[in-house]
Amino acid sequence: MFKKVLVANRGEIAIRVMRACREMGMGTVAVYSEADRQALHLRFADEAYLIGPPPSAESYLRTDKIIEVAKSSGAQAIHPGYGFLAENPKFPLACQEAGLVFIGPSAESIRLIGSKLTSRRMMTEAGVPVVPGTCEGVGSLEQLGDIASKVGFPLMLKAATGGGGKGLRLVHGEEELASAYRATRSESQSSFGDDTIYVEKYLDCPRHIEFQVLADQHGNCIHLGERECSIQRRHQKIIEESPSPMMTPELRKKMGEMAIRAARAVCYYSAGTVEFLVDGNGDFYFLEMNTRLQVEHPVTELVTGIDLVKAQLLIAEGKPLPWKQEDIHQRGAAIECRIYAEDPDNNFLPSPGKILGLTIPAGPGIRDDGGIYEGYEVPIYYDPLLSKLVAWGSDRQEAVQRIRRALQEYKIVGIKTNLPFLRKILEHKAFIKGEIDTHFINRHITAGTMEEVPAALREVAVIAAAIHAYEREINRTQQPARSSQQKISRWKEAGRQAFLHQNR
Amino acid sequence: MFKKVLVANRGEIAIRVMRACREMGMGTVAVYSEADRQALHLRFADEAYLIGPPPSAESYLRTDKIIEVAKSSGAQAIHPGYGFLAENPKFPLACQEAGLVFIGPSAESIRLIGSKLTSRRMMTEAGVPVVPGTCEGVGSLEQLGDIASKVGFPLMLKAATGGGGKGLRLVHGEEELASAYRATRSESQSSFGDDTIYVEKYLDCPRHIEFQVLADQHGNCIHLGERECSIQRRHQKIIEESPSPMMTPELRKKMGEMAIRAARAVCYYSAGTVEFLVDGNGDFYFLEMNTRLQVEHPVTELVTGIDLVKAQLLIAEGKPLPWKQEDIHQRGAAIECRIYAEDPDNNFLPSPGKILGLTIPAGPGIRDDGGIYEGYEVPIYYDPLLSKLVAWGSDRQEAVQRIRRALQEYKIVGIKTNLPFLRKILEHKAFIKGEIDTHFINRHITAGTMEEVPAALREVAVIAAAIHAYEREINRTQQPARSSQQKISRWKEAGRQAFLHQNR
Amino acid sequence: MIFEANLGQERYLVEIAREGEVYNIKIKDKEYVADVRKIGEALYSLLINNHSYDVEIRSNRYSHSVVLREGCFQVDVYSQREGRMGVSGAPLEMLGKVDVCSPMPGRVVKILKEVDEQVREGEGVIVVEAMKMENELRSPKEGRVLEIRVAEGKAVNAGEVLVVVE
Amino acid sequence: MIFEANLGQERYLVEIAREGEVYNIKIKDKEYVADVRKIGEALYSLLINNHSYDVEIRSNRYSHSVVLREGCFQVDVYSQREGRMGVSGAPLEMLGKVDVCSPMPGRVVKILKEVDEQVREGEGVIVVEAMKMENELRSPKEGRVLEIRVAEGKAVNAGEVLVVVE
Repeated sequence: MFKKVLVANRGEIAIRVMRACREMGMGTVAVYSEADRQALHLRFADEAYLIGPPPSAESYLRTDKIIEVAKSSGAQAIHPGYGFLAENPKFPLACQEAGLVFIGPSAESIRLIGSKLTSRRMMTEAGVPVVPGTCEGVGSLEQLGDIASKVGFPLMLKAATGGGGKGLRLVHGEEELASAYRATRSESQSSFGDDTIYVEKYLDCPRHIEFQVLADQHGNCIHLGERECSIQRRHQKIIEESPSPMMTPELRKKMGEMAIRAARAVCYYSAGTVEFLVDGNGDFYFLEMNTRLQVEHPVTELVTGIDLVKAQLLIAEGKPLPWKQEDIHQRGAAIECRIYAEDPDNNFLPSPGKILGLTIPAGPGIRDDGGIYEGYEVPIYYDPLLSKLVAWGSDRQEAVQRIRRALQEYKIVGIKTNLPFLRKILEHKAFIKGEIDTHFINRHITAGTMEEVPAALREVAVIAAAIHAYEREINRTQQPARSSQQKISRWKEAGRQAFLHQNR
Repeated sequence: MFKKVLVANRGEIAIRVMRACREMGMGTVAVYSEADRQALHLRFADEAYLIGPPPSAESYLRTDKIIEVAKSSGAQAIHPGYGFLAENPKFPLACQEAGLVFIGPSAESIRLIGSKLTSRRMMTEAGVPVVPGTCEGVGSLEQLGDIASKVGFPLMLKAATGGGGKGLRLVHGEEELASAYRATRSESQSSFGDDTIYVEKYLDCPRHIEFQVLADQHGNCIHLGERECSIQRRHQKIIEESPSPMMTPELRKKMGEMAIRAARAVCYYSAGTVEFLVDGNGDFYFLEMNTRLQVEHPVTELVTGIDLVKAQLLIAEGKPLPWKQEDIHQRGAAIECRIYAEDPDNNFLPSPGKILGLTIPAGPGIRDDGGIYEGYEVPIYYDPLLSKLVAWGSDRQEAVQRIRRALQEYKIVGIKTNLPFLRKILEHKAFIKGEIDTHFINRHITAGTMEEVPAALREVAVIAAAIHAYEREINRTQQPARSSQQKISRWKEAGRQAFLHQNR
Repeated sequence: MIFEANLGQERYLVEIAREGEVYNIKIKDKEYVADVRKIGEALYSLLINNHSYDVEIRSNRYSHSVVLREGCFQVDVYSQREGRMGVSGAPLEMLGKVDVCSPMPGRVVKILKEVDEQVREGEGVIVVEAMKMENELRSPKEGRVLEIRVAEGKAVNAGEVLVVVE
Repeated sequence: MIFEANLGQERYLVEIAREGEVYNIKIKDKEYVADVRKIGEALYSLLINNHSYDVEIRSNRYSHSVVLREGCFQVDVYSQREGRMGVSGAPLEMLGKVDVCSPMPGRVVKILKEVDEQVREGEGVIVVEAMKMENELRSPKEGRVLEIRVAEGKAVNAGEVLVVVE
């Protein structure tokens, strides 16, 4: 068993990983940037080392410094979390050279999967259905025309080395083809340093369904069922659930087998995720594989009862998987909401700043994986994910009821968050019925969070604001006469504090 | 379905019940005493009504006021939580008269079970083994002598109408019999207004194992497995778990059947708990039945996946149980720790006061059912239970590891709590092995929490205290020169606040 | 004391009197009794006619941001005197020059318009990166770019004026 | 600056110097570097030689209560001057009269001793009820009850002297 593990990440996922380490009796080492001296992951760890200035390129992406800290602190293994170095094939190699264990798959698996054309080819060879399109780079506009006439419109042009919603374009018809070809290649070159692009058929309103796989270094591989991640905004998942409301046992068996086949095709070990798009006919297509722990892994944990980070640790230690496929059972349903520091009433602009008040929901069926605390200042340099709220219920209805209840309890005072936006989605009839696909938000949800509120509640808001104004008015007129001896009502104190706040 | 439910309780259990109501779409009505204007259960509810001064006899025990509030607010049903009016047979009758539904069993079931002699007789008739002893009141000292010679020493003298650890005495031998007889009768008279006492054999180091039952108003009754509650201090449970580490499937089946038989014997419906003592031979004896939701119900919820409060609501609405016995499956293991405002380093004296800082643990497998918040002042009038921390794991080992991890994360600043004492129990080898009985704490755990700490940690404490003293010293000598323009270091600010705090 | 409050398109007249810890409120001819306690920084427990609300309130001059369990409300409140003086109503600044400010600290990634260029209402004028996201800031009105105060790559503070539209 | 600290039976000499945000500490010939941030009321984040501790510290004159994840420590700290003056060591008050104080607000349920009665160390002298619990308060030393300042049934505050033992 590892005695000490370095977590090369920050925020909620660093804490998530450290919790698993601590439960298993392993020491934890944090790394932090100058912006993160007061971050929760540092406070949470047994040891913490400064690795550089705030920008991630100078700190959380500095392979050399992180490995240096691991060695000097005596850590035996490094967990990369997600993001940052998690899917960089050079990082496991550097760990290996330094005699450290990388908690994740092999560099080779990451490399194979990281190249979209290679992985499309390998999946096709392995018999895993991929989204129809090309498995080679498009050589010229003429060639693209030929391909387009076979694939049909609408189609997607994608950068072969792309990711994160960059370097892709939807083409509706022949007339858009030439300009999209040029634009995608140029964006691909400038974003990823490679102008290879390829073609995929555009699936209309697909569902995003992914399978969690676990594989050890001895050739054992199982899947832990699916997650549905169709609720996305700008290609960003915000609500995920397991099981998918559209799943049948037969389809699960078929897709699960394909997910295992995909993992085996790249000799995968550790926890990984195989993403599929599913169309209206129930046909599914391999989209990509994520060679790391996913943000949304908790919904699978709640439904299967398996701690995925502990599984990663076991696998990295070279132990065989303690489960066979028949040991995996889904129980009930789980839903996760990602809570971001962003303003849904103002075009979802990021909202860093100090958290003045924090009430985290709790009680039956609720799990919160967070990285913040009251008094914490959310820095401007990193991803705006504050926390993940997850609910388990004996069925989907109860999970939805619980997460709605919990979203009402959640209070983050001082910065703007997407909580009201999440509430709105969770209250939508189509969501409650499970009628979701990747266009759900565009189709059903408007950004503003104020409309459709009962008149009585609006009056409450007006009364609260008016009382606040009343006290400030009283306070202002009485100010000259105020002395420290005077008894100040609680509200007046409040008014004054609010006043001080705006003048800061 | 009820549209609105009044919760006749406070603290964590009131919030627990309201969470279930809210998830089911029911409105919630709180009642509160003058000491509880800022209590969390009031903030949590949709509506809140003042029912009297701080002492419970003038507020939370005022049946008349509570029923008046229920009627005027339009609530259709009342949930009593535990404690207060939960096991008072007059309360369901009063509800009935007022046209309100009592969320719990019938008045008659409560009455039958509330009398220890009656319930011992009924259980014996139903074939449920009771702790050997008498089922009639002891008429005289002479009669007691005869009984004692049959039952054997040590034995327990108990008040027939007793409860809560009062009105009972352990008698080791004949020489103690006379004085114990007089003392128990007199205490029983003064505490419960009735001097009837009876005899029970004293079981040496038994385990406390209880079964959760659910019964509807249509004659269906199932059990949800056991909880082990052997970790007690002064007859007060502090750590509970499910399943019991000593349980076998055969014994579970046998005891579960007896629990159902016990519930049927008193025509029970709603959620209830049948408590047994189990001796070293695996023989078990009915101890008593609790005709309400138990403090420790969450461990059963985590293991079975069933929400007991929602089940109570369904049953109270007259619906049939949606589960048969074969639908109930235990999965993994759960452990609960009760977090009290009391000082383990000072004879467990209660520690009311203001909560200056609060960090509630979260993450995988952790559930917190609490009734406090940062800034809340724990009042002196009520039970010192602040919160219940519960952990689920795929097996007992993981549940223990998780709750230990969570206990380390729990921070309650400003008042003393039993957190260090709980940590100590959870780290004890005998506990980890599951070798527990009701004498565990007396045998293994000393109250003080300071001993056996590694020297390095002691040095950390010394360094922290010395830096604190250093800053106060610097601060004190520089005080005359201080001006508002001066930049004050974070620590100095801290020092000054601490200084202000002690002078308050 | 009488206040005028605006919430969205609605206008309210609110009359408030305090007796001890209790406020008596008249609004649209309905009467309310409110009991208020401060629970934390900007957080209050309100009992209004025995209905319980946990409310977060933050104010900036007239503008109050009120957060209830059900959502966030922007309420502008003016004392009667201010109300009569016409401070309320359509924001005055919309009529002349408008500043496009950065709502958060970040870094300018791209400037989308040049000085003197025409912009439509809601059209993007500048892109600021913060928290790993590129955020397009838009012109709140139709007009002409009068001034660009920053350069691409520059770090900006929250509230800093980036572009002026006329 | 040099301090003397007592933790349980152990005595420490601690030398502290601050450079900016960092403290250099010598204790038992070992050297530590500590970086300290205030996180909340009485809550600090300490990095001591890169080990991370969340520490709650509360002080009352010499007495410091330090809460770490692993437990709670009572540390008495004296500046060198105070240390030399013999403030540390066995509590002086144990030698003369001792007050039995109520550690919490509550109500006196029972007085177990009379004036002039002898008490052993650790023997209960009075019972105070708080939070539904009856709590026996004990004499911290052997001696004689000198004074009883309260009556049964009376409400008492935290810190109030209930009984004096000599």
